[in-house]
Amino acid sequence: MTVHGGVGQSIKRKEDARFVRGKGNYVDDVKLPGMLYLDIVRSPYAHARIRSINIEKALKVPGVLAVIRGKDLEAANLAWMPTLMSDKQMVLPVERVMYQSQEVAAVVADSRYAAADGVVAVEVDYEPLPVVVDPMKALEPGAPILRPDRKEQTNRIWHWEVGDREGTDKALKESDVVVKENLYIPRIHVSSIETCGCVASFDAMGKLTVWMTTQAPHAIRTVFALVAGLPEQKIRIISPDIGGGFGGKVPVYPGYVLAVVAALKTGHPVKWIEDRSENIQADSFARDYHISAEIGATRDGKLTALRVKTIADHGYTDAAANPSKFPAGLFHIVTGSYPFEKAHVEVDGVYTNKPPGGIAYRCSFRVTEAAFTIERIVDSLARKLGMDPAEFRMKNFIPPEAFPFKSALGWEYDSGNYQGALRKAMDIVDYDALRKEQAEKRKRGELMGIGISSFTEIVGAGPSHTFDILGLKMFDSCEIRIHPTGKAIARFGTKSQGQGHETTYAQILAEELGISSEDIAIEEGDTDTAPYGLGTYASRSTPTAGAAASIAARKIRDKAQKIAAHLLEVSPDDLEWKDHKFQVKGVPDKAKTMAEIAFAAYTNHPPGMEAGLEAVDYYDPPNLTYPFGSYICVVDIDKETGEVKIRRFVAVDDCGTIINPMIVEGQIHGGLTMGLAPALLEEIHYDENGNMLGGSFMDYLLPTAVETPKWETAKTTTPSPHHPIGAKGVGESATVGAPAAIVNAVVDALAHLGVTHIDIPITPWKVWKILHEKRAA
Amino acid sequence: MIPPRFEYFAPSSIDEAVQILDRFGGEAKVLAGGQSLLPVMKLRLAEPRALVDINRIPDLAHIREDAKSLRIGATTRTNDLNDSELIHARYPILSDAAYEIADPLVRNMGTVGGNVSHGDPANDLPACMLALGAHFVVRSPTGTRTIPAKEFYQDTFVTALESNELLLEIQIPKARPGQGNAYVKLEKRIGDFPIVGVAANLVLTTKGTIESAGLALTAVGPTALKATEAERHLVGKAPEDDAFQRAAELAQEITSPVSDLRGPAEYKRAMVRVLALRALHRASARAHGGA
Amino acid sequence: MHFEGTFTVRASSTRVWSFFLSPQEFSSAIDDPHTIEVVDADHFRGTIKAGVAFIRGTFTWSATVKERVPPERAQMAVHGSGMGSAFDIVATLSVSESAGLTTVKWAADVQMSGTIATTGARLLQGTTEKKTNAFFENARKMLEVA
Amino acid sequence: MVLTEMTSAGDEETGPFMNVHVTVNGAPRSATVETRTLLVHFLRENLSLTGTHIGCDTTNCGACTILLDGKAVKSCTILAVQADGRELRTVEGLETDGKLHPIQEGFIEEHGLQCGFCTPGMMMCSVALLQKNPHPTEEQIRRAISGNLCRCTGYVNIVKAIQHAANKMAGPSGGGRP
Repeated sequence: MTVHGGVGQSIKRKEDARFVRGKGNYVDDVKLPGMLYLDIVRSPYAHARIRSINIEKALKVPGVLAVIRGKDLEAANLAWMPTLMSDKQMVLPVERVMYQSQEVAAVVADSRYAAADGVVAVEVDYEPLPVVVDPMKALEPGAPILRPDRKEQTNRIWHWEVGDREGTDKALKESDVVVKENLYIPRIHVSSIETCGCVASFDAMGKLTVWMTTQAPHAIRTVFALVAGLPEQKIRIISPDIGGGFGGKVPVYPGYVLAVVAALKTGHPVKWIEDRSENIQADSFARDYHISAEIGATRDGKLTALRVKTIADHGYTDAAANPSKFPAGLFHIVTGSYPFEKAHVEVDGVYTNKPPGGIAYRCSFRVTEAAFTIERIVDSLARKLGMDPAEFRMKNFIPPEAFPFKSALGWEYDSGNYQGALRKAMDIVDYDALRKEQAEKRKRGELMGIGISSFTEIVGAGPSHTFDILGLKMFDSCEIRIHPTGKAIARFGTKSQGQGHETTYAQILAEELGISSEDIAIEEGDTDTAPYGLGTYASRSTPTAGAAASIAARKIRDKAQKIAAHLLEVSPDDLEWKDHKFQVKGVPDKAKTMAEIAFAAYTNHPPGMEAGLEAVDYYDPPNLTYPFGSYICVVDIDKETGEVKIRRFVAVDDCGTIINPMIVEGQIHGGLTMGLAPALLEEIHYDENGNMLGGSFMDYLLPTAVETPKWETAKTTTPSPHHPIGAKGVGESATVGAPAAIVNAVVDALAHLGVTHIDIPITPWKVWKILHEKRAA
Repeated sequence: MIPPRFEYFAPSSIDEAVQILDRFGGEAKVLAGGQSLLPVMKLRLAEPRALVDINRIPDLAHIREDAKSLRIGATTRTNDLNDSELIHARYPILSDAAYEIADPLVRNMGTVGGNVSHGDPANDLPACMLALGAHFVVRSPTGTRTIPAKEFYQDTFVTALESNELLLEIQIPKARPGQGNAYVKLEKRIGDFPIVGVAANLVLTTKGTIESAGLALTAVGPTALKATEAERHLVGKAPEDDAFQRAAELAQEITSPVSDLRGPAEYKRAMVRVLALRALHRASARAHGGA
Repeated sequence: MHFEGTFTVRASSTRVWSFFLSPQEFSSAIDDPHTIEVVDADHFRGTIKAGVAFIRGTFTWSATVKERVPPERAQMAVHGSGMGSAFDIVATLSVSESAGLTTVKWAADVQMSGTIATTGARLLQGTTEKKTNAFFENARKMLEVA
Repeated sequence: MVLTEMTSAGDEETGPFMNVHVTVNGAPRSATVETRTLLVHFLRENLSLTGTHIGCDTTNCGACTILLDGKAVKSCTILAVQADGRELRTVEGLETDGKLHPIQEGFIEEHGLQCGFCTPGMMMCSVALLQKNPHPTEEQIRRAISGNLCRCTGYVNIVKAIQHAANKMAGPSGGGRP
């Protein structure tokens, strides 16, 4: 017997009822009596000394009530705030601006319009300073030191390495074949369609409530308490409906802090909503990794060793959102789906005059950078060996029987069947027929390419022995209350930004508790009511909070079993949980449903037992989870214009046990599109003066329905052995896996011309230039 | 992003509109579709003292053909070109262009007059107008005059339109038998500003040679460019690849593209040739009765 | 952005040199509506309504004479801000006279920052170049007439 | 904390203002606003219709899409005064008498939304499409929504949602024309 809305069912989403009616409640929809608006003056310079800020004219603008400057904050020790990586970031500058569009002052007014007028009227006198745009130049001797406040007088923020350096060097030296590629993964921006913002309000008792676009409300509360010195019980963070996050709503931006300061200063609620230009130009970026990778193999095509060196451009401060112990995130998953004997990775973080960041872009802490690197260079190696890229992967994959598998860089992969996923993708796309077609087309001078990416992800951070953010361990939580009538409410430490938690968490609970998912309300995002958790990013909700849901439900079942035994007048040991109810072993019609048990918990609970039916679990995962997949992309190239068209894209994903197939497929569609975006379209450019070029949707081009192909999806299922229901997480897999498949396809189309790599985004003119030069040659 | 303050006028007649424009002496801006103007104002890169909304003036939105011309009213929405059977059947160059201007929602507001007179070298319709030999009928407080498209585009955002003049109508020579035309453009992504666009218009004699030719280019100079030498080369030739190749080369020669987020200059120049060939071949096919 | 040019006028080098160092004179070669105020011999400031067609805004500007070697060389730095943007220009002048004709070699390094550079990159280079050229062409004509 | 002094009220003129009368979702509404007020702010702030969203400010994303006299337009790039005397339809007007519009059903049934932020604009654009073209091909649908950006769904299910609505609106006999 199945329970309605249990695990594995494609039930429709609960949250849709309000969204399709336009009744979602996003931050900008919050309207409080007497609310004021805050708008921000931003620097035109990427690096400059502030000589003066004149606010006289701004204060005369009708409706403007106050202007906040760095020196005003300095007096309250709020001019700087710590970043999640224990660096420091300006809320407002006192002395220097460090990137174009940095916050310089904040204007508070009685309307959005007046605040914008006030911003224009603030006069700032700057003295331009030398700008450092290129991270390589930042490391050269004599480069201006961007952060003289640090003890180390260098633009190198940190150096981090892992693996066996000498062993790797030796193994590469001894390899029959070694391939090296320099891969630049450019700076991009998550650009959720809702920008960031907040409404900050103090009540008469001095309690601060902030409605905020945040993926991690609890952590934000603690950060606010530590930074502003407010007592934590007097801070309430509410993350209402969030219009997409993708990592961009993890950090604390200066605007949030300014709104709180302004609310304190004026005694009114204050709303700050950034516009799209501010969002792209000032909020955290993703990627910006300059990677050099070398890979070795024996002559017969067996992988030997991998060496990766990377320069990471972090802007003027390290405001990445990574677990504390990992300044380069989980980049050392870079050995991917292959059993290297030896590997070594080193990363140098560098300061430049650019906005800070280093957040994910729908991925788990630099996993995309890693998957792209390995899947790109494996392709190059296969080509050098004269082997088909599919055959080469099949030959080298970690075999299914090797799991749990310890990688050369120290991770323990939980489960996998890489051959199975690739085989399935090849069958769906009819790989052999495509290769035949390609050979024929090549004879006719037509360009088509087939690209494979067989990625392994690492998500669900993470086990407390290794994972924390600012010391906060990366557990997550679920609290369940079963009401007397057998309905339930459950609250979580995570926060959905579109992933459908209200539906999928209810499905886990329905399965565990035998209550229809329709009868289970799910709440997240209010720190006054939800249990503490680290939030939703890095595909961690299902592996952590989803697991907490199972464990908390099982705690409830333990108590329910005793109540059922009491009601049935048997020993608890005589009962079994079967068909979503407790029944006397071997006597199916002697049973109690959860509804009956819940009623008894409040009306007829056993003597000596506490009344009620509630449980909470803070789940500390024993390991991370390792979703994987194999993608095959087919492209056609216009020889004259260099335009790349994706003809087909087949994605076979394995995320372990699937809670809601419909939602999983939706997540993969979205993830694939955010994989296509950086592969073909998105890139943030700077000119030599540090101006971000094209900092709006006029120039920063997100894929539309026209460029996006009709994704073809399929699955294999290899449950995680350590997750209570075997689920692994899926929100980001496709973003991680897709870029390499697309680039591999384009390179494959041009390989006969000697092309081994093209940096993303692959624009028509990059392809044209290659074709043009080859034709000319 | 919030626009600055301005006075707003919604005149109900052409005369009233041009009087207001005249009164503000260059400090007023005509608001037609607003799809280019309002974003610039929201960025506070333009701060006109007054906006003159011409959408309430009757009969400025029309598409009709008379004995001599196709006449398109200034506030005709770009999408109306798409929806017009007349345009599809007889002036496909305009539906080619209109189909890919910005996006369908912008095209519901954006006007043909605005696209034509904004003076942005990346707008698509100016090249079409140059290729078709259009004339623009404009009104000022002192009267009406007609400006040929080839004299209209002076520099980036600078046109022959005086600050007290209002564009009323675009007049395009009536389509003739043996005429075919096409607009071809290359974009980084749909809805983006073009990398390059090429408009081609051919009229063939009954013997099948080219009687007259129009060829014009988008986004490769300070304004849309009329490729006069290329046009001249085509006249009298057979509408075939040889002639088109040379015309495409001649078109390349008049360009001065800049390197930007939409590609390096050398790419744009190369694409002028590729697109010119495609546009000419398509125009020729249409002149021969093809689609 | 770097622009440079050379022109020759029928005027003495002293005349030419002093034209470019005189705020009243050089400012008359600026097409866009502007004001100018002399702070001292080496410092001027004012406002300018600059732009192209309707894309136009008011900038406050200040100029500093960095080098004056009459009647041969001069260098001036101009800084302006407005429209969410800033501009910084370093203009260098080199003047030489021969047989009643004066040759002027000029160079201007122009740096745009902020909104205009960010959103207007598509049109910036051409416009700036035209304005710079127009200024020196106006100056040439004025010197020629004078 | 010492912050800069607050001013009480500005001494300069504001405005100019205009009274704007519109019909929204069948009901007459009016408000006096500055002439520069954007239609999207008029809807969200003066009329409290917050289902219409703001995503980009530059007429690119379509989160602010509404129907103006039946045509889908981007309300962030239209002045409220331009809408004076005209008819507007927003996401709040799709449901009638407690019954969801087929497009709303389509988005639920086909999982055409995730975060929901682009959804109202996407649906309004779709409604206009289906009014004009009751049986769009997939290519026509993709073209029609090319001015509406979605960051979550990858569009595949949005296309299906629109097809779902098209079939439903065509009725039992007319649905599914190729």
